[in-house]
Amino acid sequence: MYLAKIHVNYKRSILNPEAQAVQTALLRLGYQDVASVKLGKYFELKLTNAQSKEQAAKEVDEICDRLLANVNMESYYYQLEELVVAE
Amino acid sequence: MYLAKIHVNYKRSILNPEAQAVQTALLRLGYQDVASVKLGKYFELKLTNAQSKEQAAKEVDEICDRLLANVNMESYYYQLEELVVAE
Amino acid sequence: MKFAVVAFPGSNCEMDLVYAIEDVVKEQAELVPSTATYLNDYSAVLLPGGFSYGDYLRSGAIAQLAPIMPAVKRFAAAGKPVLGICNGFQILTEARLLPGSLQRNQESKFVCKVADLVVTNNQTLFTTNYQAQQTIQLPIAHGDGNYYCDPITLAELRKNNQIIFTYQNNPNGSVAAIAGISNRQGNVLGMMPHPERAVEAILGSTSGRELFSSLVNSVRKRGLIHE
Amino acid sequence: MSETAELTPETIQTTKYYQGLGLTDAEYQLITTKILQRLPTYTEIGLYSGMWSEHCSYKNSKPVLKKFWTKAKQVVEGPGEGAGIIDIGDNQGIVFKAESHNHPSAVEPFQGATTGVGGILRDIFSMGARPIALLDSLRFSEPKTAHDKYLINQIVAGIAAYGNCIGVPTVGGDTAFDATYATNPLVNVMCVGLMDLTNREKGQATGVGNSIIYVGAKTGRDGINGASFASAQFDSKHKSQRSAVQVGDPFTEKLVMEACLDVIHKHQDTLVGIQDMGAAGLVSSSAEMASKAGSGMTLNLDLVPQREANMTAFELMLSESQERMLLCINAGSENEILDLFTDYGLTAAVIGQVTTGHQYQLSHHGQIVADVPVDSPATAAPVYHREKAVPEHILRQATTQFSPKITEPTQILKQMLQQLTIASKKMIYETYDTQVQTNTVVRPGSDAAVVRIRHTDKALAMTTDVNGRYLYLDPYVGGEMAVAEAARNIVATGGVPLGITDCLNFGNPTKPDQFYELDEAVMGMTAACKVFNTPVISGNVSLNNEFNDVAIYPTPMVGMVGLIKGLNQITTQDFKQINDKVYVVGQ
Ligand SMILES: Nc1ncnc2c1ncn2[C@@H]1O[C@H](COP(=O)(O)OP(=O)(O)O)[C@@H](O)[C@H]1O
Repeated sequence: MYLAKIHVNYKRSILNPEAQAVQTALLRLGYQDVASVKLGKYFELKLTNAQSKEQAAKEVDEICDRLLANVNMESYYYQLEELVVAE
Repeated sequence: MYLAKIHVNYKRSILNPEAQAVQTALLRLGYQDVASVKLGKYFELKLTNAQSKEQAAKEVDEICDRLLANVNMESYYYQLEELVVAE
Repeated sequence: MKFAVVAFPGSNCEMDLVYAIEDVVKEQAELVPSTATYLNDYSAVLLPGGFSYGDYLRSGAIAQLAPIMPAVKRFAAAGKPVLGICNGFQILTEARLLPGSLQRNQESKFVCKVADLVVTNNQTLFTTNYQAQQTIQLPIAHGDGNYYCDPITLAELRKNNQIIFTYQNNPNGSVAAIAGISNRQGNVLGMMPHPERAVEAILGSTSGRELFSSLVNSVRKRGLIHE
Repeated sequence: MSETAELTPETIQTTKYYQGLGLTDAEYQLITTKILQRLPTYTEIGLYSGMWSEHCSYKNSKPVLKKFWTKAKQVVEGPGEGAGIIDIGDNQGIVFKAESHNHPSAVEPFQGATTGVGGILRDIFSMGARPIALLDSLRFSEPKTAHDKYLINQIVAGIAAYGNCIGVPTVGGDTAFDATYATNPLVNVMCVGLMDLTNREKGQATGVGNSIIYVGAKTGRDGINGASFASAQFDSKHKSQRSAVQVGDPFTEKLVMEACLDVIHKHQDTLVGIQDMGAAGLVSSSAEMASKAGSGMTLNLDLVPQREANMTAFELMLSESQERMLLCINAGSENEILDLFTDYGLTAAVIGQVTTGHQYQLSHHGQIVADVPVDSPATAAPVYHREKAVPEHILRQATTQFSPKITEPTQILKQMLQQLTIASKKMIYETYDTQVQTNTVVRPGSDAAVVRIRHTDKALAMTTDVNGRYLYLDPYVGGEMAVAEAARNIVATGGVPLGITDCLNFGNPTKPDQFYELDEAVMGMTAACKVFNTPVISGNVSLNNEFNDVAIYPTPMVGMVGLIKGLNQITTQDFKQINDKVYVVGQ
């Protein structure tokens, strides 16, 4: 069993209106020293069947490309952890 | 200058309809082995003025409590990295 | 002629489209579930507004993986008309049938009002009954209507006359005030405003009628019809 | 919760654990000596605490609600079911009701508001009607502090998020600002539905052997004991009340709605009864369905679809997870119905049966965890006749009229128009989808909203109104004025008033001066309702709107619907042409 920890973020060149809204709100609250705000999504998926780390990685790549990220605007990276399940 | 990497996630027991929708979609696409899906937010803030790690941590806690996390439903954790700025 | 109106779980404007077509445009319209895989019996395919799959993750992201979508892509590839309205537009961009994407409105809020639009291209299947540069009023109602594409894509859209509608007063932060675009071939149109909400005077505007009548005329003229 | 699951009946008694659940010593005694004649189990005490809360039992307001005028020619179904029904001719009925979500919204404004919308929608479609319009009646403090703004923004965003997603237009409402609502905002949502009168449904479970089917979202630990929470008053000390957060999922609700309407329209021969799981969740829906039918019922809680592991019977029965319905289906037709829900992508399960006798029995992990007379949770709650005393501030009221000296009328006019309560509410209603379903003829910004009935020449006018300040000064007259204002709005739009729903937002009924406000207001409303021929067909009570012992202004929101007989009779507020004459009508 593998645990995939996936971060999906806007690509650098793309303006994220939600991150901007957060920054504006922080300014309004008086946090002038917040120089930049990035906002992305964080997923944790548990994969029960993958037999190897490679297989798990292949599956996660596919899932990200098809669903979790819009690769027009977003990029992703992830870590895979093997979970040892006590019987 | 400090970089705060903040994860905001739903507390246990709180329904996350979005994560549920993602899991159902993955099932429909044939990824039967995805046993669970968690979905949260990930922020990166750059703080320009904090003089020490403690000060930065205090500020980040405050920002999370006031804006980034809804403490009724969400919990957060973060890492702080000192950024060395080349002059 | 017969329109297919694809209903995804969470769509909520599909009946509004059916009524507009049957009661006002006086053509046939059928609801097609998103689990169907076949669209050959129809002359045009419409993807309605709403919140398909709750718009969770990203608007349109889950819907673009629905079983009907390969058929929609084949339909579009055959040069036949596909129209996505609001959530339908979001689904078309997620499915890459149209370039760019629709982000959260600049003000972060849902906005529902009547918008003044300019018909910037009246030479498409969908717009021949409008005058060039005509100003029309159509209702908008969306939270993620902020159209984004990179500068290269924008230049291409301009070069190929793919920008079909623009806002006079940009309500959501869209690049170049874009309200609707087509694909390069001109047979796939995505737009945030709701023409089906503007087909009866009693509801405030009739500017949407010409869009449907243009479509009917074009289909008949070009022999794309399946009776 | 897991330690408390072990609480024995004796411990509950000696530690007075029930008090923490909102039951008084006398109520506990009623259960032990009269109803059960033994000590209740942990699960049983949970059932009573939920069902005997004010929210579910109306124990403090029943005697007052009896005073409402509810019977008129046009009424098909009065108060008692999920919502009332009014006949509008041509075999069509309209169903409407309002619901308050004040306490949840004070704690968690976005989700409090979304789940308020979700709850009222379920009340309407469980009657067999398709929801065609929502209205929201909001009371806030003027946005002075960051917290005021947070409450306003989040509550409005929550209403928008749910209504827009599910595709029911929010066509109207009213908003007023006053410091009295600073820590206790009012969030009242009204829904109007349209039905064929042949599709009338009841929330009942009859026919021994018929199945009880659970439908919709799985049960989690959300909002356990929310009903008693909604009925309790707030103070700054009890932060622990913050545990009752439920999350709204409008997408699931949309599926539940379409699937339930499908069952009601196309599988009527198999459907015996249907009810939503609202306050006090599974216990309230199941016990009410059985009690109304005079049947016994048994539920096997192991069969309840669960989102979380190791839930106790107490938690399963009292969870207020959203987007759930309970159906009673003829024995033998279960699979037909279960398959239908599966096709909609929904969870559904048979969890129990209608039984002979009059016991309400729950089993969990092979043990009977509750076995009580079926009527006792739903109808045996004590009814309190509270004392009534004229409030101090009314006794001390000045006898002279306040008459402002106006030297510069233009400037005063400008100042008045700047008052938030008077100013345009565009900022709010432009975030609501007002047009989906393409029937909205008059959108927000005029008097009443107008929604036409497709394929007929008829339309409905609808509005919500009340001015809490008037009621504070004179609850009887203020109550009359709330109904009268609503009627004026309907008439000004071309409609004939048909009936009202209400949300009675008041303070603490055990305080005589606050009970006075409630009682007088209802009598005033009743007097006006008779004059306008608008019976009360449904409503909702929200008491204990107090913070640190100070109550809000008495604020009985009135939601009125009227019928416009021809589309050409619709009138709007704006001036039409230069040289048109302007008349002032009335006193
Ligand atoms: N919370 C709200 N939601 C939707 N519409 C609202 C809301 N508040 C006010 N409105 C709309 O704004 C208009 C004016 O409201 P209000 O100022 O309360 O009216 P009036 O003073 O005429 O009773 C009405 O059309 C009403 O429906």
